[in-house]
Amino acid sequence: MSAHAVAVKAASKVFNQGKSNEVHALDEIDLTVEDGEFITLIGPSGCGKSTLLRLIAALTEPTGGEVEVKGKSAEQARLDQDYGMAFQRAGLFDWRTVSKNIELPLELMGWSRGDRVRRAGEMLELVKLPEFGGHHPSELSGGMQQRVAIARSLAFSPSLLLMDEPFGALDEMTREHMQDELLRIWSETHTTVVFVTHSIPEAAYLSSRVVVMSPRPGRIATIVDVDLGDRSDDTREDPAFFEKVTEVREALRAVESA
Amino acid sequence: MSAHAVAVKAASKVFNQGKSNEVHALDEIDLTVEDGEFITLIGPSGCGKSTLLRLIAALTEPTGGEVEVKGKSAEQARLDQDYGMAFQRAGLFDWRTVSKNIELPLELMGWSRGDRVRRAGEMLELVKLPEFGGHHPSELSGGMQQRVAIARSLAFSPSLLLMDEPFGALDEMTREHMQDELLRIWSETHTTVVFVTHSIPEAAYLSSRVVVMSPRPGRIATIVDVDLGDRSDDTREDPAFFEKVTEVREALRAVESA
Amino acid sequence: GDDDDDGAAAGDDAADDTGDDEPAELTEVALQLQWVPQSQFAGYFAAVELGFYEDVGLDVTVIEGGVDIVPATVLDSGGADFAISWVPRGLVPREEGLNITNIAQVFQRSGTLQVSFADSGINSVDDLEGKNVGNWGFGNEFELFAGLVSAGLDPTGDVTLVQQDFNMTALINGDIDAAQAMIYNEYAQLLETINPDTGELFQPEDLTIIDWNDVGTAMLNDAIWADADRLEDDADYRATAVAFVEASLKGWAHCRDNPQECTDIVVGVGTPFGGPAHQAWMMNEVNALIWPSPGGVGVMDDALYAQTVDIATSQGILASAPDDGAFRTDIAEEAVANLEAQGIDVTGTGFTKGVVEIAEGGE
Amino acid sequence: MTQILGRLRRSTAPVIAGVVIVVGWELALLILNPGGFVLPPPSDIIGAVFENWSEVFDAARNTGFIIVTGLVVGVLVGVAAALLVTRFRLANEVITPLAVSLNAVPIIALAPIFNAWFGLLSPRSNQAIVVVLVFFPIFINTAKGLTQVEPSQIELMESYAAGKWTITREVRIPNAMPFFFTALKLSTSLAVIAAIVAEYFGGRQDALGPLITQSAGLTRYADAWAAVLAGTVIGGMLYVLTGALERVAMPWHTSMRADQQSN
Amino acid sequence: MLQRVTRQVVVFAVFVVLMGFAYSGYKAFGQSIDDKQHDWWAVGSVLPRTDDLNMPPILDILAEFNVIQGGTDKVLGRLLFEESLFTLREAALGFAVGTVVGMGIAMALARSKPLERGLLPYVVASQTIPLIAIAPIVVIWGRKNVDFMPWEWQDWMSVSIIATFLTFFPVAVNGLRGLQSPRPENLELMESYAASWNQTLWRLRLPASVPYLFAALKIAATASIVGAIVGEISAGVGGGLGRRIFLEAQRYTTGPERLYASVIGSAILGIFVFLVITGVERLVLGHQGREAVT
Ligand SMILES: Nc1ncnc2c1ncn2[C@@H]1O[C@H](COP(=O)(O)OP(=O)(O)OP(=O)(O)O)[C@@H](O)[C@H]1O
Ligand SMILES: Nc1ncnc2c1ncn2[C@@H]1O[C@H](COP(=O)(O)OP(=O)(O)OP(=O)(O)O)[C@@H](O)[C@H]1O
Ligand SMILES: [Mg+2]
Ligand SMILES: [Mg+2]
Repeated sequence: MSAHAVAVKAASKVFNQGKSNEVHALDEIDLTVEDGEFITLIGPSGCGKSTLLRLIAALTEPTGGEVEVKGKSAEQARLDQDYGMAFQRAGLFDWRTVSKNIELPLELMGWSRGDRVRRAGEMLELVKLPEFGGHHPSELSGGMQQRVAIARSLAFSPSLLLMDEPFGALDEMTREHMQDELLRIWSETHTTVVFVTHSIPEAAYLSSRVVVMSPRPGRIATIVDVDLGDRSDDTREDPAFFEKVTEVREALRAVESA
Repeated sequence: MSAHAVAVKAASKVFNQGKSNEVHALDEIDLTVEDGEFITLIGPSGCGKSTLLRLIAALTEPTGGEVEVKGKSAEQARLDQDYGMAFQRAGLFDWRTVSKNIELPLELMGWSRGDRVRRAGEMLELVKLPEFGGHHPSELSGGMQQRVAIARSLAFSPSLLLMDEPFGALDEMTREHMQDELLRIWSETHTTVVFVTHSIPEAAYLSSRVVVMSPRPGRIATIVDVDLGDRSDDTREDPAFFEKVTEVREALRAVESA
Repeated sequence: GDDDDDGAAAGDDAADDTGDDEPAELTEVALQLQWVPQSQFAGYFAAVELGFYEDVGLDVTVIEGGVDIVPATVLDSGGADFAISWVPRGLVPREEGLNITNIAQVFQRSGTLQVSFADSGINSVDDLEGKNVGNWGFGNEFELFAGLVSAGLDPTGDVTLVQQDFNMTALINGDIDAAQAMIYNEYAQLLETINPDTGELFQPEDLTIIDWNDVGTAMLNDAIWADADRLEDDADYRATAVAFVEASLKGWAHCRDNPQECTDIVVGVGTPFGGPAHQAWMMNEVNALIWPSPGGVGVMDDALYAQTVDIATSQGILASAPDDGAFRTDIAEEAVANLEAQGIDVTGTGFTKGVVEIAEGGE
Repeated sequence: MTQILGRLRRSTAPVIAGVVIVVGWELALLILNPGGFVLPPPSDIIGAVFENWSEVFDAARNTGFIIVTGLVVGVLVGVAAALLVTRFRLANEVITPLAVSLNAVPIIALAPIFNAWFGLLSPRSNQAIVVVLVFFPIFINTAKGLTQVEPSQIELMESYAAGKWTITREVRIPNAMPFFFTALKLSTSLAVIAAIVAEYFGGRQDALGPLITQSAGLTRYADAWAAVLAGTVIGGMLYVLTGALERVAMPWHTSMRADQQSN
Repeated sequence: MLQRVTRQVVVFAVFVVLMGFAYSGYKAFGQSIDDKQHDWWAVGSVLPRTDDLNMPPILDILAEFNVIQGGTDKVLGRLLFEESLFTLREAALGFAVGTVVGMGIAMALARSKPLERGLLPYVVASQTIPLIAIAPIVVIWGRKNVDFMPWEWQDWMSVSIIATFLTFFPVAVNGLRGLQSPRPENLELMESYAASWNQTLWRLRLPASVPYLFAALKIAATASIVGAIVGEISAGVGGGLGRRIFLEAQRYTTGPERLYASVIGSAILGIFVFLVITGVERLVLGHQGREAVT
């Protein structure tokens, strides 16, 4: 009986097995994520980051090995709604107001109306958009939409947050701002985060550990431990930070040239 | 009679002038670009980077001031096909093969078939895709498409290259790779480049000068001179590089908070 | 649906109870017309409006026809209790397996003409050779085909058959040389139209007509049809049929004697061919197709029936001559007897066709 | 080889569904026995096709001529109008909403008028109905394809100092191809309906429209449905032909689609 | 917004007037050729005939709206308005039923891929069946077999069913597109909430399909009018624009203006229902800040 937030054990994933277009997306992945950790997956395009995240979310099944989330099977965790999820595109529903978007998972979990409204209010406070509850997503900027998406993924207080390039579509300044917001929320809510990104500085800035993956078939190449203490604006200009950036880059280079 | 590659003189651009949705996109921009320079425009979203680039390309007219390219009016330069252009999305034509895409500007300039085919071959060599000439763009990865777009913009050897976030859609490793390619081509062909980007490291890595713009109305806030010598992989891990990154970030911060 | 098999059970009572103090319960009857309301059906509308049906215990709903509505099918499928249909258009479905039967042959003559302009030189069937000959199809073409054959012409080779529009424009435009026309409708329409060459209405002299009654290939037109199975199995339905035919014929006799009143009734129920003059013309011509009826109105004329069947079989319209059940005269005869008992003239021996003013547009 | 197998497998579902529909139809009529003969069982319809083969075939050929010629003219006019409209900004702003609302006019109502205009006997009156009915979807879709081009692609061409016509030829027309073919597929079935309904209002008698109405008028419903089937077959053939044309005209597009299908 | 609408109305009006002039101009041209006995083969073959019987003068057509029709005490304009209401009722029912049926088919096909593969071709093929072939079936079955309904079957409802045959199709096809329009990550989001198929349908697929649905409804509204008109011609119901058009076609020879006027009436009705749906679309989508699809 493990207390790991996530335990991926020798998990493999082959798409279109046996067909001419077979893809070996993941090969014997072993990874454990501790409670409260912030873990980042980075690697070249197509190396299987999203696939690994989706295995953890039980949105797809491993073709080998197994995935445990909070000590139970990933599928059970999905059914128990143990995690929240956010994607590159905010993926808000245009036809729902911001509040209603945040209430969506709560509705599906059968919360009462009053509870839902109250929680949506709290979440909007958390992401600093209290006055936008009644707006439709199209009235919000990209960064604000992404914040709503995060609020939605946190609304039912999952202890695990899975994020697939959530800031990929934002411009650099907005992105840095969102990173700080996410770290603040993370430290306030003590959530475990598994975060996929393409950006080396983002990975280095956010995580406690950076998992560097190699492609074809997707494997874990290196894990870079990061310990930059409390992040602030200064961290981004800190030589220690640049060092970690370089370390991750080197690891990626090695993966690419292999 | 100036020998500047580009001379923007007190240029302003107001969209929808006099209407309720008037936008003051650019205000009294002064900028000269010397022959052989690599200049980067950076700034928050909506500050007018693309508009400035399109003024230089004479794809839109200034509402005030003037723009000269190679000592003549921008419009004349456009008609003389003095510059090549590349956009964020590769913008290749699906219905043409890779070779035919590169040949497009040559066709329009009335090159003979033989010359076109030969030049397309050379260009494919330059961007390291010699065997893909007969493929359709949809069969190529994003990075490969972007390389074809660059080949296309260089095919008729323009002495000025205008690029609007050409690497915005690529993942970080591919992006760094493309940056190196571009610098190689730039130094080989002695082209002048005006380059729009959102990425601070990209701006710092590529340019001889980084033009930092402020929004509403778009103005030039600061110009950061960069002199990192010949770039190589090591440059990205060089403290001097991090310094420039920090300098550009600080300039942007200042612009944002203003 | 409108039909109500069980409702017919009240028929007997209704017929018997007419004298009672209590208002009798009326039997509901649905009548399917072959076309839209117009004087062609004046007798039925008159019987509704003047209460003839009510007098015999019937509550009749008249259902108008449409292009794709085949009265025989509606009748057979139970969509109506009785239907008005031309004889060939009843016999063919019968051969196809619809068990319907002709219970009253109202029209004793055919109203179908082939009309041409006088200057086209078409004076007889022979002259149609090599011409564009219009017809409507829907069974209206059989008389034409038979006429052509009788003149030694091959309908599929010696003339060009044209699917005619539903008006006379194609004839005026010269698209076709001879147009099919009902004497009571389209022919009148031509006479109600201004001749662009003269600025006056077209005159009968401007036109030549081929009348199939004269050629000898006329087929029987409007008749009342009923469901043969129900007639066999359901005595109430048969009684209703007698009552229905009786009141309908009474309506026709009334229209013979009061054509203007019947025209007004038809216009009143909302004929889409609004023009009162046009309906008056139609009333007059329709009367002439019914009267005189020497054997009694509604009773099948065996000679004309034989001619109709003969043409139908020789044209391959029918594979073989219909069996005896295709028509029956007992119902009509019973109705005629009832009418005679009421002192109504059922043969119209003294009938002469009236004269009706043509008005531009039939208004 | 694998491609052919793959295509075969993909077409099994429609074939199975077709068999189920036909057998179900036949059985339903057999068991429910609704009478009225109005909807004949498939076996009767097939029988009627063979029995009246030459009549049905001639009618299908005559109506097919109207359908195909009307379709071709309608497509040409629609494309030409779309090209014209995209060349002029005002025209574009004005004519497209106009065409959309005119598309709401029940064109069928024009059939009797066209008979008067062009003559009852002339194929033109029926072709005109087909042309008008085909025109709108072709025009609207093609115009959409010609205008909904990535602005950056236009700017790229402008940066080469390319003229309007060059831009139309190199960018707008290829971009409009998928839109055009979508409309063309829709138009094939429209053309079939239009021709048959037009024939209903007059024209030559040895055509599908009269065959349907005349047979139905005499309660020979199996014959009528044999003619309906012939119309459906013409529509189906045109649809398949359009698909083949599309594959020839846009190899780049189909290659993309094949990928999507395998996912 | 208001400005744009006004602009479009004005443009439309101008266009209509221009069409009127084009019509009259061509007519005058054709007649002068006729008068001079020139032989222009195109006039009267590729181009319409121009005499008053075939192209009645515009003013006569317009005047006809105000002419009291024989046998009634109403002017044609008034009659056409009443017929329009009759047709509108048929079309509205057909539209409603067609939308429900179309959406039902779309949902079934969205639910199962093999079903989509197997049935979609037949849904498409169904549209090549001419309405005139199904009209008698519907009318007769309606009268005969629909006794189980709580209200009595009216013949105009048969016409509605015929209209349904035209309306369900665009709704089914576009509805399917709409139901399949959510991005994969949105579907995965619902899956990550362990949402059932029904929950995903109601909370994601259906709302996502709304813009597609409106695009379909615009087509369907028009189609329902066409269906009602053709149905009326076929089925013999006691009113409606279709019947009016057919009857005016029958007496065209004595009054071509009446047919033209009736066709104009049907055009107005078609455009009217189109505009109603477009208006509702703008209201609904505009409120949610969503874009219309075409
Ligand atoms: N549903 C699928 N069917 C077939 N192959 C798939 C499927 N999903 C992913 N793959 C393949 O698996 C490999 C890994 O894909 P994945 O999306 O996990 O990569 P990624 O690391 O997230 O890439 P990116 O950085 O571009 O998002 C790729 O080669 C991809 O083509
Ligand atoms: N054609 C146009 N009509 C009206 N406004 C425009 C137009 N093009 C640009 N603008 C406005 O001008 C301003 C500058 O736009 P521009 O595209 O140059 O910004 P940018 O710096 O390139 O932004 P981004 O980084 O998002 O690409 C923006 O506010 C934009 O909304
Ligand atoms: Mg991914
Ligand atoms: Mg830009």
